[in-house]
Amino acid sequence: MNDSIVSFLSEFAIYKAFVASVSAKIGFDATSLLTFVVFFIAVLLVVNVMALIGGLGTYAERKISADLQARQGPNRVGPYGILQFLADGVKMITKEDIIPRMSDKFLFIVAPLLCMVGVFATLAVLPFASGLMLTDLNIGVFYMLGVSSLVGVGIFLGGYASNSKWSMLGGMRGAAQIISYEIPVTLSILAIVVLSGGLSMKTLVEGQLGVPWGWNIFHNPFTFIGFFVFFIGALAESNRAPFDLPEAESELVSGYHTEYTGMRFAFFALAEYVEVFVLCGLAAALFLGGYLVPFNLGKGLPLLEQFLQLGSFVTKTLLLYYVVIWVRWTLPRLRVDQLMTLCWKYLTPIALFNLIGCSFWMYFFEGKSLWVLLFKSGAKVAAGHH
Amino acid sequence: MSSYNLDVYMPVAILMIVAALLVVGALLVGHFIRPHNPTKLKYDAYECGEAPEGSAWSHFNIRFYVVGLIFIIFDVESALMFPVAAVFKKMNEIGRGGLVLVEILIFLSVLISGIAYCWRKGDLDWVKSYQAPKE
Amino acid sequence: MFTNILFLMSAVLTVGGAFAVILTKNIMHACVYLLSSLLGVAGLYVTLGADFVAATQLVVYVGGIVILMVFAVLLTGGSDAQKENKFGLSKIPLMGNNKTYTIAWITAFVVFMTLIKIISNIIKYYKETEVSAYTATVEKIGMLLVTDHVLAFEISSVLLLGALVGAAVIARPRKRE
Amino acid sequence: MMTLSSYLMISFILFLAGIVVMIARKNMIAMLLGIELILNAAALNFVAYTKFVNQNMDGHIFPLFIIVVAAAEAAVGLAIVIRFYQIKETIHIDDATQLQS
Repeated sequence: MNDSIVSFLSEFAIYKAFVASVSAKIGFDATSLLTFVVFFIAVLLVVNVMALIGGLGTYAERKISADLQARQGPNRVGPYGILQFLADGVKMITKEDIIPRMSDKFLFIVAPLLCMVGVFATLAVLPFASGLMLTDLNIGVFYMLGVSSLVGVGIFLGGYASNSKWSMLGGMRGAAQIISYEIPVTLSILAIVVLSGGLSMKTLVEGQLGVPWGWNIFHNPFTFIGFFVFFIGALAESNRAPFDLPEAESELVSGYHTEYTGMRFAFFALAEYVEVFVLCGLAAALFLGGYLVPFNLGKGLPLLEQFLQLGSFVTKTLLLYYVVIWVRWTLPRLRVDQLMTLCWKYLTPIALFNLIGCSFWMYFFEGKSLWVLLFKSGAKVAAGHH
Repeated sequence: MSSYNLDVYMPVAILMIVAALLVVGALLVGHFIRPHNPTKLKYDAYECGEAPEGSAWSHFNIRFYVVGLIFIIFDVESALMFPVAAVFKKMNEIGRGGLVLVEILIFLSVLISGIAYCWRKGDLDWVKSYQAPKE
Repeated sequence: MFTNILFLMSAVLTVGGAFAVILTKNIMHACVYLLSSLLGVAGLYVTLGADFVAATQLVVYVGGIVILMVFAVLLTGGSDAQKENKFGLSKIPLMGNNKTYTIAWITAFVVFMTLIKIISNIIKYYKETEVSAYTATVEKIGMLLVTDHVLAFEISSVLLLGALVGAAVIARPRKRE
Repeated sequence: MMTLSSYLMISFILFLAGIVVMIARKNMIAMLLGIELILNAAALNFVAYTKFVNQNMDGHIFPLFIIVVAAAEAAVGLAIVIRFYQIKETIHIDDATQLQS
């Protein structure tokens, strides 16, 4: 059931006609060549949109934090300061690129590369809309976990390579925080996989209903707690908000990327903002019904349906993005030991409890959601979710 | 030669290559635009102003290794649990859900006893202030 | 067509990473090259249609074991080698000098000769069978893990428990007198 | 290009690289790196045979358990190396001569 954006496009007559005409023109059958071209254009589109979102993330962060503190954010560059991130980009490119003398030159260069590859590779599986997702691997969520663990290695090497005590400590703490918070995130994803019975993103999203009471978050009490465990874990995994100890300005002088200047620092920052978007997207897809539109509006016409689904996915993700930025300016930063105790003594046991709870729920109620059991069991026999 | 269609993985490969090219490209573009006047001071590690002394690779607390250890054990556990969790719904529909439930419970209880042991023995609590290992 | 390109890329990454692990003098670089070699092997699993094993390789090896290795390198004094041991004899450098490398290459050559003998028979008697189309493996692995290989599944949790407890006991900073 | 022999060649090279790394290095952690390479070579062979010879899924289950055992082994091995370093201040293999530290 592996379909992707290409198989979605090939359902349209126009695309088939186009393929036929091209293959006629260049002799041999051009489907595989055209799949590559379509994939390449789709990837370039997604990467540019993500870079834009990363840039706008910094702008949004400044504007929202200003709004929370009743002051005005950047408003000089462009209307309402919207072009601020472009100005930052230009500044980043033209700043001098310094590699500290004592540092390990090879690792200094590889670290941002690992971070960027780790974050951008997860975009292949993010479910923007039922047809518009780049590819629907049937190991979707598990692939995402595997690739996003590259970021932890990248951050650690970034800290280790720049050979200053501050960045060393920052890199070490950053890696320890990322890998320890990956456990609650993985266990809450497992709970959702138990309920929807499949690893590919499409089955995880289609297992829910468009209407809010059909979402996974209200499926049963365990997934309700699971959403908050996932969200806290996602916050900690992208070094955000109350858990941004590795780059704690006051103590570690911006932690692991102290020594990075100019463009290299921009990669770490871009990777972080895109990772926040990807994790918010994952939370929206797994718990808040992803791209499903309430009452499946626009069922008939495919193009309208795709845009509605894309809109529903992006609004949910941006709402979570707003919460992430909002949390950053309201909660104080955690100390290292509070950070670790929160993870190992509170989040992991709760996540394990949720997983066992979901398995029992799956067995006793055959995976039917709370709403179906309470309201629909009597009158209409609801066949699970479909 | 093989009727093997792996086009589903094409975006993964393209994304990784495009990310790498983005990094290398931006650095190359910047290389020509950027000023380049290395002064000795500029190239030292940043020590809030003082001159850096000694290499940074000093002793580290063993706590970090215990965290990595517990992480990898639970990572492997989740790697094994994913296929079983993915199949639970299908097995439940054909009436064998109880068997899978029991297997999952045994698997999890053994690992929960592991983390309970580490909790009890105090491996999980993080030392407040940074002390070098006592011995 | 894309499969061959993917195969070539992952093969180059694997073999290049493996040789780089041999040639580097710095242990941290060796860990990074091991990481690239393991990524290549994950790519090879994908070309072989084993998508779940490729994802497990990514999650466990690349996300877990390499981080453990890097932590261990840091906890044992980074990548600067010690020259003298307590008897004052100058030790063979940590990352090996020409003498150890020659011995290594000789053993590798001996093993190479024996294995070539075995592999040449395999390749001679292997008939090209029809290659099956690409199918999803997660459900099949899940079904097998739950039905036929239940014992292995449960015993591996006991194995993980043993590894966890053992390594935790060893790595605990002892309050020695 | 993707035949069984090419996969055997690659796992063969990985196996040899693992042997050379283990023998040429005196650093304990470098030896553990060699072990990881050899384990990967073995797992690669299993998966290659599943695709080219017979299609039953045992060829996928066994590499899964190879990875599980390799993770457990790496965890314990590195714990021993770190404990050895804390006692003897060195991770040179020639100093690990007595059984009792």
